[in-house]
Amino acid sequence: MAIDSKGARAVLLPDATVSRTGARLTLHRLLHSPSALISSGWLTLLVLVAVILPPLVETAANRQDLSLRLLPPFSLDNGPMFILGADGLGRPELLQLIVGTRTSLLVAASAVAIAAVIGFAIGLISGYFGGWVDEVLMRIADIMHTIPSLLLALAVLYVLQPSIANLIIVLAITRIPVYLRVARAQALELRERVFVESSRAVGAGDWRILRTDLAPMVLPTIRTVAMLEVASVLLAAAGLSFLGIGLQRPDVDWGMMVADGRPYLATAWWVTVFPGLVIVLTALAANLLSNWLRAAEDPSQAARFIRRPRMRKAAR
Amino acid sequence: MASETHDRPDTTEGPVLEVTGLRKVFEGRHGAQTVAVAGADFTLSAGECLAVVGESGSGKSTLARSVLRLIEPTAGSVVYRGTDLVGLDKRALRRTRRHLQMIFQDPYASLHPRQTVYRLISEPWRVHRDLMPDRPRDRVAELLDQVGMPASAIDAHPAQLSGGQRQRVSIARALGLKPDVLVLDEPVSALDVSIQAQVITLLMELQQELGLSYLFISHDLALVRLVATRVAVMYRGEFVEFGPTSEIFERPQAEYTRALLSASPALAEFGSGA
Amino acid sequence: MNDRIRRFALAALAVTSATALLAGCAGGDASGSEAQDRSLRIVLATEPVSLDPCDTQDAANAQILRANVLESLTRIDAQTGEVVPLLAEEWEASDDNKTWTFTLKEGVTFHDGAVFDAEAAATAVNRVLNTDIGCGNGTTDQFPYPVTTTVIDENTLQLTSEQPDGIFPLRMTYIDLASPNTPTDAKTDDPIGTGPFELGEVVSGESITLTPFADYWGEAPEATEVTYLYRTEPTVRASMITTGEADLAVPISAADATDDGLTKEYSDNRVFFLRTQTNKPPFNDPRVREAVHYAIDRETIVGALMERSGLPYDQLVAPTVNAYLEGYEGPGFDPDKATELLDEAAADGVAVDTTIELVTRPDLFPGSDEVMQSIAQNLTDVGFSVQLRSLDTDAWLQLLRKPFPPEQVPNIIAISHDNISGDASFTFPKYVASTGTNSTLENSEIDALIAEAETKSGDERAELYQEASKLLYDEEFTLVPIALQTKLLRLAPGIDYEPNGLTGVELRISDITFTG
Amino acid sequence: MWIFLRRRLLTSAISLVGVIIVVFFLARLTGSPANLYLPESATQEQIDEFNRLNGLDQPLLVQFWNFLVGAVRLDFGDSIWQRRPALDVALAAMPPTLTLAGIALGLSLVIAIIAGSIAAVYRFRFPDRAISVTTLTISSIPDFWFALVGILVFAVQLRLLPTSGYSTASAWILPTATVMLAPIGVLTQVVRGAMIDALGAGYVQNARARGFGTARLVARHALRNASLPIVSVAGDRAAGMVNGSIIVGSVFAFPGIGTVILGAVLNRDFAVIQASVFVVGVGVILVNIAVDAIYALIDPRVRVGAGKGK
Repeated sequence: MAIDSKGARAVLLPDATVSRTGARLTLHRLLHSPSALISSGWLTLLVLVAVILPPLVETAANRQDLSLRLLPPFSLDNGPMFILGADGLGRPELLQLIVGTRTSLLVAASAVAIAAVIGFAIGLISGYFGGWVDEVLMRIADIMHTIPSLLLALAVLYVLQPSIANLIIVLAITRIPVYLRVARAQALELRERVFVESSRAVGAGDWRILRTDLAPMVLPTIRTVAMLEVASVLLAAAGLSFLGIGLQRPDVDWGMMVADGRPYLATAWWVTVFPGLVIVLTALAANLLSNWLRAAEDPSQAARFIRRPRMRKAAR
Repeated sequence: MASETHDRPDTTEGPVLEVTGLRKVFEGRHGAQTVAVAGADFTLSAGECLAVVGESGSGKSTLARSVLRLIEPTAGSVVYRGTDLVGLDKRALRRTRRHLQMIFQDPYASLHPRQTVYRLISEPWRVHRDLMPDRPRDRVAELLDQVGMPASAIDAHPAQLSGGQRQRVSIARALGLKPDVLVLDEPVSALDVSIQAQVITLLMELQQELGLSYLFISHDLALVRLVATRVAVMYRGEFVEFGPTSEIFERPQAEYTRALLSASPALAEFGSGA
Repeated sequence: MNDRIRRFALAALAVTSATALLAGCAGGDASGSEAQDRSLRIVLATEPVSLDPCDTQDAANAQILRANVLESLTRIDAQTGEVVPLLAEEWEASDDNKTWTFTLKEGVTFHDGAVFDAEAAATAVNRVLNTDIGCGNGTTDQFPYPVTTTVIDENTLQLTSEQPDGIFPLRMTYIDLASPNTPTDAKTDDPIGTGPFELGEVVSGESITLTPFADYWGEAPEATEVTYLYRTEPTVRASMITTGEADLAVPISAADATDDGLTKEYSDNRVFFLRTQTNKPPFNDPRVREAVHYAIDRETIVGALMERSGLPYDQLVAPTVNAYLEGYEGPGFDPDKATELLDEAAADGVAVDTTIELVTRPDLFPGSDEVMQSIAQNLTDVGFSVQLRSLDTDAWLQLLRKPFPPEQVPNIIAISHDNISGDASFTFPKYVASTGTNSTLENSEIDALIAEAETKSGDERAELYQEASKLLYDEEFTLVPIALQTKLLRLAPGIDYEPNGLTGVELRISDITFTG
Repeated sequence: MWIFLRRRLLTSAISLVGVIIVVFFLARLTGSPANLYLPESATQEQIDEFNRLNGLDQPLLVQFWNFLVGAVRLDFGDSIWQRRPALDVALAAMPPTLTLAGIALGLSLVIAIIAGSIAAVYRFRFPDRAISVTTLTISSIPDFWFALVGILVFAVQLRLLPTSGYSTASAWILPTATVMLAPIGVLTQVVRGAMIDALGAGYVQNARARGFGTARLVARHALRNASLPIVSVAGDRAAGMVNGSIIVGSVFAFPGIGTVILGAVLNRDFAVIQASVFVVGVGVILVNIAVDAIYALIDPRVRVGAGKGK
């Protein structure tokens, strides 16, 4: 047998075609999943609406006209903005929804982002360093997990004033433990991996290992969880509105619209059903997208999207 | 077959690495202690390939990691060209350790799955900034060529590479730091047999080209006979036999070594073939 | 508008006589219906916080025990507003209105068998007024002056107020008399009174059951058992009538009202008004306060949003309260006038563009959030810079009560105030007098009128309060009345009950009849 | 095992102490019960008197010390409103809460296991998609909205169920369904994922090769293997059900701990807030320990302690 040290030169595996970059690959996969495509389409639409429309319609949205109180939907008699009817103060439901979209998305996205970043960072550190650092951080996480979010919400909103920013703070604080646990569990497992040892062998310090080795591995999971959490946060914000400690007028979000419309559940269904429907659709879209992301990240399911000629099992 | 290598003359210019009384004891849950390395003494000269053989669980890998202080030794010293690694603070350790690099057993696990080959090989330079070449990409291509990889692999992810290719990338990554000593922890045992030979050949070529010293950890006696200048036989954390390769294979002293040799069908085959 | 109020009051009276008739008939064939199990299920908004006989004044605690389990020396006739005897047969005042002598009803026993006599009554009164157990009844609000008790004989009790008190018998409606066996050093969960019902099973968080008291001194009510349930959501309460889970739901929200005659309105003399912060700019200028009056479109807001639960209103007290000004009409809705007044004030250097907070709380009354949003829009429309703040009740109370922190943003606070007893002394000293804990006003003329009224009784007293009202409405504009509130309750078919001014605190089972 | 348990209890106790300390100060940030307890027109003197009677006039640290001294003996003080030991108030609410959470979680698990298994077996095909979309939609409904609409539809329109209450079995249906909304989506997804992994495992494939039917395969082999992640997520959800029960309590008048906490927070009944959080905390700890124990039971390979990080 001829041993040629350069023997491997020609045998790069067939799918080593590296021309397809990550982003394009994702797009390609997306196009092959109708539910993910529709979900991201819906979310994109919402973002566009939230960014573009509210400044244009805000005044009209908040204009009360008691003569149009509880105007039923699907009639153009009072102009297209009343197509979804009017609420208890005669404000156009459609425009309220549009303004609410901005608030709801802002609240959900910011709360999720803040919680994810903090939980991710603390979880990584906790899991990687272990020992007393981990003990302390996990005990703090336990504490945050056990404190009733209602009490926290009331305390924050009592000391500070109810505002979008404070609502975001409350929601973010209560959701941190979710990411913290996920990140910690992964870091705990990852720090034992050989590639971490390999990094240490080439001289990388702890922070560098955290940054370049662990973070990129945990990030996809955090991203998946974050999408899932968008739904939870939307629902949590709505729950706070229901209990009367959410946002305050003139700010408006979807949850508040549902909560405000509850006296009319039996008489004017549209006041709660439209915002409720938007919450459900958005939460569903976020959930589906999260599922899809998870599947796309998971090598055992990724086959579905990239159609490899064959699957290789890690030799162990 | 390049079967003469084990007779390669000793090119010692004084030891590169001196390991004295190296000991590693693991603390169990209830104060129970497991002695993984009972106290290893050896020197490694420039250009030499010292093999440590033994069954799995004999403490070879712990020894390899203790030498690099990837795990903290319980006692002993590891002196690299006059510097004892054991006493160094983190920063100095990292600076010194770049001269001693390690190749891990499982190339599927030792390469970060989300980094490209370029990133993997250039990463060490980001730690040791003084080693960062002016044109890192060219240097990575050079290193790839040196380990027998096509330049086109530079943007590949490990998942797109075969086991042998990955191990080559690991080697290139270590070479990028211009080390004197490579600690090879079962570098080919995770690979297909045909690929094993390619990688071993590469390692031996590199040793000659670059004058590297190898601490070669293996359970594969045939391989050890092929590559090593000296052999240490390890059993339950202790060196039971230590000497030049030919001596160990031809006149094994310790009972354990004999048992080990007779239990190796590959070696019997190899021996008969020679 | 006044017409509507009068009509409302007349309707209440007309219904009264009908109720009396019905009650009479029902009483007649009570024996015949005894075989039937006439149990009642009443759904309330909240569970009583306390079952102690001395905490029954708090609206949350009141509807179950008062008049059913516990009785007082006197009671208010819901229809006439007069104070009439209950456990007292009659009473007599000394010339200086300080000493009041009550003659007690005979043959009355408590549920635990204790005999009701002057000694027992004195013990009960003292438990409420002279112990340190923190009674909700008998606060300085209700009893501004210390009271001492003297037992004259078995059936005569003398009560002495430290200061002259023209409405002492009215104040006695606040004291529910508990059995002398009730502990006097601690609160109790076992209220033992003289009423037609005894406290039955209490399942915390779920229900309270009342069972008839066999030895009741008066006429036995029709119901043989009463179960109280609690549901926070108004919609749920109303739904329970529809589904037959309850026979009476109180209160329900306007959105759940039906027009089948089973939804009934009642007033607890409650007025919804706004209080401007008279002690702070820009509200220290009367023109700015007057502008607030003109800015709010009461007719539209109350008509559209409060529907059957309110009437647009111009005064601080309900028509049955003695400070009510017959024929008075307020400034009315005139946004142009409001803007004009603001411009005028601004021209004189008043900072009318200061941001003011419009303070409310979510549970002020059902639907109050929407009403407040409408008011905020009205105020903004005439040129105020308004920020609506819906606060937690605790935070709201801190802004309502003195002391007002100097750094506080000028505000307009929404208040819903009831005055069941019909005497202005339960409203004016608190909200109008400069010493009032909830008052931002300082007007020595009004203060003097109120102080004088406190010592008088009858028409004299009423006139003094009415004079104070006039000054308040025509010169000060501090308080901005919005609506006379009515509450709604819903009955199941087969149940009849005519609510009255006291229903909010006293739901007499004896007034409930079975028609089915 | 016992050492593990001891350690576990110790660290849990530390968390619990931390929680009640945080809650102590957090609650006091929300004001004082004096305003709410006294009539609207109460004077400052009356408020001061109330605070003195209830020990709220003392410096915060003194109050805190008194609280700690009591808490050590499990004495959280008396409820200001109910005038009985706060711990009794909290404990009385636990049986309904635990029953509701138990039933809801059990049912969610049954549904999730059936739906998730079907989805895993037919993965990427129609049943999988239908199940995913359905369960996720269910989990995306705001719970209070579902509760109110549920009452209108099932109680008022159809007259099938009572609106509220908890003394009859049928009254539990809507509250249970409401509490089940949130966990069902996650649990189904977890079951599905775990089952896909388990079905792909070597020995299951062997079994399949030996001719085991899919249903038997799923029930006997895959499920057992998939149970670890399911148990851990279910445990997490069990802890989260307290929050759900606040909504259920407020809509259906369900007398659970959620209702108690809501009432105590709104009324500033500090002692009850503290006792309730303590009781909930103990509950969460017990659930977590139970999860670990179940772990060990299901899979002896899992060395307790090295397992799930808590």
